Amino acid sequence: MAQTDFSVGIGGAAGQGVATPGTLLAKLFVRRGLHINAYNAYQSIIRGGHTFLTIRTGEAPVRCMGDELEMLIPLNQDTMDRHVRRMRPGSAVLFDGGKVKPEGAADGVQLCPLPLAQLAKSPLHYNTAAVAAVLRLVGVECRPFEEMLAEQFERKGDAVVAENVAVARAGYEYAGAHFRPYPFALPDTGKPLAVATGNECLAMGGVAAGVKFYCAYPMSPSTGVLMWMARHARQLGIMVRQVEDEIAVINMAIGAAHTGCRAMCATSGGGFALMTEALGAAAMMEIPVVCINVQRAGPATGVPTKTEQGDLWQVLGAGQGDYPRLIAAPISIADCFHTIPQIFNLADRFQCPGIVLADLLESEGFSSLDPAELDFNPPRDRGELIGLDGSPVPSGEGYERYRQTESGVAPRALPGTPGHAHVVATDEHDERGVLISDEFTDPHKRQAIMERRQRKMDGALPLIDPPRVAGAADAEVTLVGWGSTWGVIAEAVEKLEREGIRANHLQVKWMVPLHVEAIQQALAKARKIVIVENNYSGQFARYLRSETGLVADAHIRKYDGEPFLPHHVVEGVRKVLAGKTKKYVPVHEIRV
Amino acid sequence: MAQTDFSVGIGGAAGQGVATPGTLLAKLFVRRGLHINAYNAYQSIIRGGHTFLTIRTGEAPVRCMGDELEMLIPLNQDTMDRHVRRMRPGSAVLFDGGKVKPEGAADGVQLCPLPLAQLAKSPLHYNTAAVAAVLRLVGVECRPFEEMLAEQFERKGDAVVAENVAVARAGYEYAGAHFRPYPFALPDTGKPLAVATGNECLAMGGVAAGVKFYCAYPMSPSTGVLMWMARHARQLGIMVRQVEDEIAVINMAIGAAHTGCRAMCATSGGGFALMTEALGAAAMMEIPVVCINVQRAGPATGVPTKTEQGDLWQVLGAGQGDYPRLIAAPISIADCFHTIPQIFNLADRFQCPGIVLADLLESEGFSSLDPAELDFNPPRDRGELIGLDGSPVPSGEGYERYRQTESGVAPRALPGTPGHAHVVATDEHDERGVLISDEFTDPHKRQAIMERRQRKMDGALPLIDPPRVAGAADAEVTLVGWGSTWGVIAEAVEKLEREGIRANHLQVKWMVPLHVEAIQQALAKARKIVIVENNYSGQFARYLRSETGLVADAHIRKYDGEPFLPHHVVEGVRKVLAGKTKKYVPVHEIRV
Amino acid sequence: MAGPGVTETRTALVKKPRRAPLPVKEFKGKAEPDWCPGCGDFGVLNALKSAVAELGLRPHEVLTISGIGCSSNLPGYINTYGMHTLHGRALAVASGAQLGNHGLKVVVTGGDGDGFGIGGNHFVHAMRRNLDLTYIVMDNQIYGLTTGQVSPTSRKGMKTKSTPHGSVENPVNAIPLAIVCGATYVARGFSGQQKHLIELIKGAIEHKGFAFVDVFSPCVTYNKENTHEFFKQRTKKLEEMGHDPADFHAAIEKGGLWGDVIPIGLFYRNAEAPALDELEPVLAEGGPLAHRPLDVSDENARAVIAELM
Amino acid sequence: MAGPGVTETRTALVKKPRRAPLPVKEFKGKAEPDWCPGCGDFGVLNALKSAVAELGLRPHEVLTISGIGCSSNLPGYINTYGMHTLHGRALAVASGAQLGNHGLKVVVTGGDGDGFGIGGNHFVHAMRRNLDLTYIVMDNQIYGLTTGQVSPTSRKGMKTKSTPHGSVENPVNAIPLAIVCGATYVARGFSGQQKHLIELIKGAIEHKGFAFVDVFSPCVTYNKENTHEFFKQRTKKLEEMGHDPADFHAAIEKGGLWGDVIPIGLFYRNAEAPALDELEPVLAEGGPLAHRPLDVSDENARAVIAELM
Ligand SMILES: Cc1ncc(C[n+]2csc(CCOP(=O)(O)OP(=O)(O)O)c2C)c(N)n1
Ligand SMILES: Cc1ncc(C[n+]2csc(CCOP(=O)(O)OP(=O)(O)O)c2C)c(N)n1
Ligand code: SF4
Ligand code: SF4
Ligand SMILES: [Mg+2]
Ligand SMILES: [Mg+2]
Repeated sequence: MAQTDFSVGIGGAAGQGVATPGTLLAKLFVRRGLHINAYNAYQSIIRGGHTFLTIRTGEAPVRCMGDELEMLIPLNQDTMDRHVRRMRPGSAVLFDGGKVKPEGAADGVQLCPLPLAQLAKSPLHYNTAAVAAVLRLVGVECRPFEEMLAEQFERKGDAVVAENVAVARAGYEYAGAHFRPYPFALPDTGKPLAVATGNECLAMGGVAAGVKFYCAYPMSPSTGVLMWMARHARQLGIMVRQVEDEIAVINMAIGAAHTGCRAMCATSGGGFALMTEALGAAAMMEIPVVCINVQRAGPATGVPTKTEQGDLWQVLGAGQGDYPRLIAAPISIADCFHTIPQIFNLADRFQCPGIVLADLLESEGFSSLDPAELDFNPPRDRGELIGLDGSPVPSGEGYERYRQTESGVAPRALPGTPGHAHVVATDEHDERGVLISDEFTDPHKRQAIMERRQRKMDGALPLIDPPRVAGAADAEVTLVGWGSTWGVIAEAVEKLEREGIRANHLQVKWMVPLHVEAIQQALAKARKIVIVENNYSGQFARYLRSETGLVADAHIRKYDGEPFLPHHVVEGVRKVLAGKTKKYVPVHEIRV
Repeated sequence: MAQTDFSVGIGGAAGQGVATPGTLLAKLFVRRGLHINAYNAYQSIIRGGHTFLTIRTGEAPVRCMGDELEMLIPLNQDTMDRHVRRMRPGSAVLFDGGKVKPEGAADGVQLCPLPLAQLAKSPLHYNTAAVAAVLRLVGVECRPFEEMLAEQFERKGDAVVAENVAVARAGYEYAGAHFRPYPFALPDTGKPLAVATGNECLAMGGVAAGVKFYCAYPMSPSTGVLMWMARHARQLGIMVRQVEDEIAVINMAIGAAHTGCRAMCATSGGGFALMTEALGAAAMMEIPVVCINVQRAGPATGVPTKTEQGDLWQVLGAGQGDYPRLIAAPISIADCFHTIPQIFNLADRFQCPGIVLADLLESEGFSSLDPAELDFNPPRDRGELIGLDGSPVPSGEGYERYRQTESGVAPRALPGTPGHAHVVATDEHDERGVLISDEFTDPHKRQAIMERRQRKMDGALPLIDPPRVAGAADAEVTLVGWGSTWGVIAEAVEKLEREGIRANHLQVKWMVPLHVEAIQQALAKARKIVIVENNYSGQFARYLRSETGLVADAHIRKYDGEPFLPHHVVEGVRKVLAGKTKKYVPVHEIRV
Repeated sequence: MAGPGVTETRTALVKKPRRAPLPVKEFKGKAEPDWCPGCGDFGVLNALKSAVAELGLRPHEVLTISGIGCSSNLPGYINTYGMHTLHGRALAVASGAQLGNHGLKVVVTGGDGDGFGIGGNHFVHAMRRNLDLTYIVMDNQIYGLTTGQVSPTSRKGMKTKSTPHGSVENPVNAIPLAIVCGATYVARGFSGQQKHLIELIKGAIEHKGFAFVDVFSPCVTYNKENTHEFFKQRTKKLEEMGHDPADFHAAIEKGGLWGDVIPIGLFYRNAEAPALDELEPVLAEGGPLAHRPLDVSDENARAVIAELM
Repeated sequence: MAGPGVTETRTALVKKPRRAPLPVKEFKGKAEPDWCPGCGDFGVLNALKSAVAELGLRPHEVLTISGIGCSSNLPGYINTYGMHTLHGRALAVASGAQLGNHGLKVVVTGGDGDGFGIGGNHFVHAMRRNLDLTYIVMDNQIYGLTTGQVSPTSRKGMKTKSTPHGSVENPVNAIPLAIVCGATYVARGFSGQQKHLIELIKGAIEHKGFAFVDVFSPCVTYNKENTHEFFKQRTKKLEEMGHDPADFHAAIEKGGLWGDVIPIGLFYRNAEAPALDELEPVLAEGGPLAHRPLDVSDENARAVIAELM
């Protein structure tokens, strides 16, 4: 039997609560052990405008929101008008029959008007009725939903629970009586999954890394990390602080990191810009600190609620001068979780800042996760530390914080450790931490120190998995992406395969250090390289060329604030293979 | 007759006043119509350490400080000890015989102890005696120096003048009586020149551009611009402000620029890091503003008084997202002057920020300038402006600040202009300036707006001179540099020629927009490309590769805080041609 | 000077005849406010529009500058020149704009986070310089646009999305802060008190020097503590409390009150202190900098070159 | 807790027996100060070394954090742990460090430009949080390291390299500012009054909460107005003026004086206000964060995952 692949889109004005039915459905799906991937195309606006949430589910892992909807739930007329024409025969449109009029639906699209005012006494319960109706149409029993409502309203007393359950049943029954269910039923795999947003994964990744100090200044689309951290601070023993600005954020994190805490912060591009000076300072003082930049559409304030991969050059050029830094772009929501402990281990080991380059697609999207994969005690490498509680403290005789070593790394004594007092400085300094800038400048020393610091990255590279090509070795076309586009490109590759176009796929996660040779080898035999990225100028393509000399044959780019859908990539590849273009920019179907 | 090429090095501890005799000699030279180039290797330290000023002079333009000294003036023993061994036969060492002992001088080096305590009553006059002695040795009459002293001390009265003149004469005569003059005499070309530091040139370039608003926060090595501006503010009618931090600096400059002023600011890498967010904002609001980043050795606070070309990637990646910006790296001290009006014209015309990437070598060095080339009223292009005083104001009916145009540029109405009220915003906005981020997001609009903004750079490129290869077309090796290294590379090319190695030279000034095709063509026939730059990671080489695909055959790099000397480049080329290395890093002779 | 802005000396300013008021609708902006229904910011927008209209200012004479936040969207909703700058940077941009063309009336608007959080340093320094700006903060004790995190004016104990167990920090006390920093007109309004607020804003715009108006402007969506009702019950006009705005120490004391009575009105005014543009000799004559010719006189060029020779 | 820093509750702190003083030479740093002969900063360095020595603190228990400036070179000259951070960022880094290991004594040192100029926002916010820090500003009314530009504390009219015709701005008045911002120990010293300064610094270090000590520390090279002599003639001890450091308004008033008499001493103290680390429940038990184990208990892991299912 074919695998289930079911997508539902819920749209309305901001403030209409698109998220509520979305969250309910997501939970119901994952509790059945179904995978999901969801994306909420929302806006800064508090009320009005147009937001649209897509949830896609199936037995197999779902890597992106996909191209098509099996079900549309327009909460207002505007959503109906924008989207109904895109619904294919066999799909269904579920709406408040008393409020929204369907017009322009294709033949074979089932129109399902729910008489919400009849089914529920209060508009507060409309979502409940609608969700129940969805369940009926996808052949899922109502009981799990009733249980969920019971959990949710437990604290409000039996009457409230009963009322909600009654509305659910009414919606369920009405749908059974009046609408035609889909020809398939959503299965229950028997292995319940978890669901989380990318922001939650980043926060939980911090927990898994052992973060003890988190500070931030709110900035969409990274604020979710702060809010998760704040909610769990006391339970998990994490110091969480919102402070005056992003400059304070990064500097406080550096201060806490210097005392020995694993310290983390998150922001978006504008806040990151303000942190760049301090990241260089962390590198100079050799203090490991992790900073997450959740990219949104720029430049400047830009489009705060829209996605983009537009900050690669910003992080590559963050701060003056050359200094060692780690930069990783997680390739999925789940990878947001795993990337944090990974980068902390490297940052601790090489005593330098780590930058995580996520984006709104990941941070505000949500995905199913296998709970078994959420390892909250992954391997932790603190690097060479002196004075960490419990560890034996040497005498300190002759201790040099910045000793010249082959690896470039020297042991880091934590403040408070007897016998190891030293100064860490943002001015250039010698082995003991004494300034050479003010005291006495010596070009030979300076040269050796620069080389030592930079040398650290040589040690980091072998600890990072090299990117590998997925798919057929003899593909006609190799799609290259970085960071969050992994899922959509992977799906595009499958779609192309179905169209008879053999494609394979290289996704790069670690920007610095970059596996130059591995990438060169991986792409050496590629017949046509097409780089896919969510920005205007081809930031990754240009960076890849700068480091590896690889010149792509063509590019697929998007910079309209919305993420790629698989068919954008497919169409781009088709155009490229047909020789029609070397740069394809898809036109986004208005969903928002 | 061979051209004069005379270099003198003056060294001592900070606070010993190395600069005073340096400035006097520089003025004396340029007043004779001789060219000069000077570099002061100094330190943050206020007292102590080691500073060393090199002045080189000759009839022909002097492009860098050169490799050799004809004269050494050690003001303390430390300087003597460090430098005397590097003096060649035929050179001279002039020093305070009562204080400094010469040791280790090669045969043929003339030792010239001056009995300063006898020649001058007060140590305040030691410099006067020493300068006079130099003049005697280089066959220059004393009178112009006496006149200079008279000018300098005029305000202090005749007695002081007389005292100084007497000391000068004593030094002059003592040198005549006891030391052997050089076998040449410094000529007087009869065409007096001017002398200025790069910082002064940047400031005066601002004046020539018509800057009306200058603000800054002090930061070495850019503070000279602020100090020059502050001194001349009232005379020239320029608003000069020192404000609370660099974030305020750039934002105030943007505010002033928006009202119609040409507004400028200068800083170094750390301050620039703090400005990056606002530069993106200027691009988004489409306000022309010019920001100078005078690079110093990084990362972080780094070595504040040492030079480096380490901020190229910082300016390329300044701020989140893709946006149009102009980036120029002046290739000499004189070019610092000319670059400012050039970039203002482009910034005004294309309504975007302009970034000037100078460095300490230029900013703190000084050079002779032909006064005729200091055009304070160069062509000025304000771009399309509405409401500038005196210009006729259209009705404003249907005015759209951000109209979609072919060039990407739409006329800019200045605040205060009747009928044209509009909002400029850092959020994405439509033609009228109305936010599309909060109001209503439309991916198609967003895409078109991004394309319009970026399109502006297409118009800028043809207005910029493409870089050209200087020297033999059939050279064995092509040296490629950028920014401040023009002079030292040009001289290295000549030195190589003398050694029988045919080299030519491409110096790139404009980083953005980059003349990709012109550079590709210029280098298409190059037999061996060697990129010379003053940083660790080859920031320009990597950028050049990212934009043009050109891969250099070898690199000459330096990141010890000191600038290249011609022989560093020559040695590097020799090693590269001999196949000994693909990356040559010279070891700086300790001069500092 | 025929430029759009005209230099006015303090005397001229004081003597200037009152202009005829304009209809408020002249100030209707290009976009409709997208604030939540009931948001306090509507009241501030209306008061500002009324104030400029009543003062007879014409739209092109006013430059409204904001940062980023719900409140900072204001320039889009008023028909004047506007700049919607970066989060926290409105006062810095405004400082440059005011000095660039000191003939403009520069009004700065924004939120408590924008002004006292990330923008705190510009706030402190713009005040000590006594720049001729009107600064209106829509103080809702919360970060509205980012959906409800703690703000520098959130009271201790307040539960927000970033302090779910209650904030443990003392708030910034903006009024005493402004007074000791050197603002020369320091007032507080409540968006629920339109007439009073209009007068405070008019006074601020007419004041030559830094005029700060902190306005309680409730966020109905994310601040459930400091509501319209909360302020309605507590705010009391200083004019009714016998307060003398010339009394520095009393102003600080009154500014620190926060309890059953929270004073609104004019806390402090110093009409004598010269504004920065009055002290800056470069502005003494020649009109707004923005409209001066760029040419360098031969005399000046020669003088500058002479120094180098 | 066997960690190098130990959590101390307010009571424990107060009850803690006085430690035997250490010899001052124990605090001699790795480098010799490179300050100009006669620089006021020597006196501040000596006073700080004496203060920590007299309090019996051991070098490894103290973390001295500075920004960038002549004065900010101090950490290199004292044998404690040190961080020589970025210009203006010392207080932010220190805030993180103090919360990261609240068993350390964190002393922040720097200049007037560093602290009140570029660092102004951190200054304002660190004080309202009442972080347990000692903040010593070597206030020379000038930018020393960058060779003599105007500073936020330069007096109006002062000629500097960036204001060659005299500054036209009012200076920041740090003492009243600190008081209204919420600092709980606010003092001013003079580097020429060693004993007095040592006592002020000792008091600051022993104070639980934000202790600010503004120190007149003349720059002999670039400030020819506010010289040692200038301060010697004008400074007068508050202790001799009958000032009560509990009196908020008197403290602000005294802090504003600048003339023939310029008060030094303890302006204001509030010994009752809890410091941030005392208010933060996460620190209530378990010792310094920096030394807590990173492992996540199964219970916590399960609870977090359960929320997602
Ligand atoms: C540098 C930067 N950091 C953070 C943000 C995100 N941000 C936008 S508005 C805002 C705070 C809004 O609060 P406030 O200024 O009080 O305005 P309100 O929305 O409450 O009116 C923040 C943190 C940003 N735009 N830029
Ligand atoms: C971001 C940044 N801007 C500017 C500077 C340059 N800078 C170094 S120290 C300093 C000011 C020094 O003044 P102050 O803090 O008063 O210390 P002082 O030297 O007088 O002791 C400045 C502007 C810098 N290092 N970093
Ligand atoms: S979120 Fe709050 S501040 Fe923002 S518009 Fe709504 S009510 Fe106003
Ligand atoms: S320049 Fe001034 S502050 Fe700096 S060391 Fe010298 S005297 Fe002290
Ligand atoms: Mg607010
Ligand atoms: Mg100072």
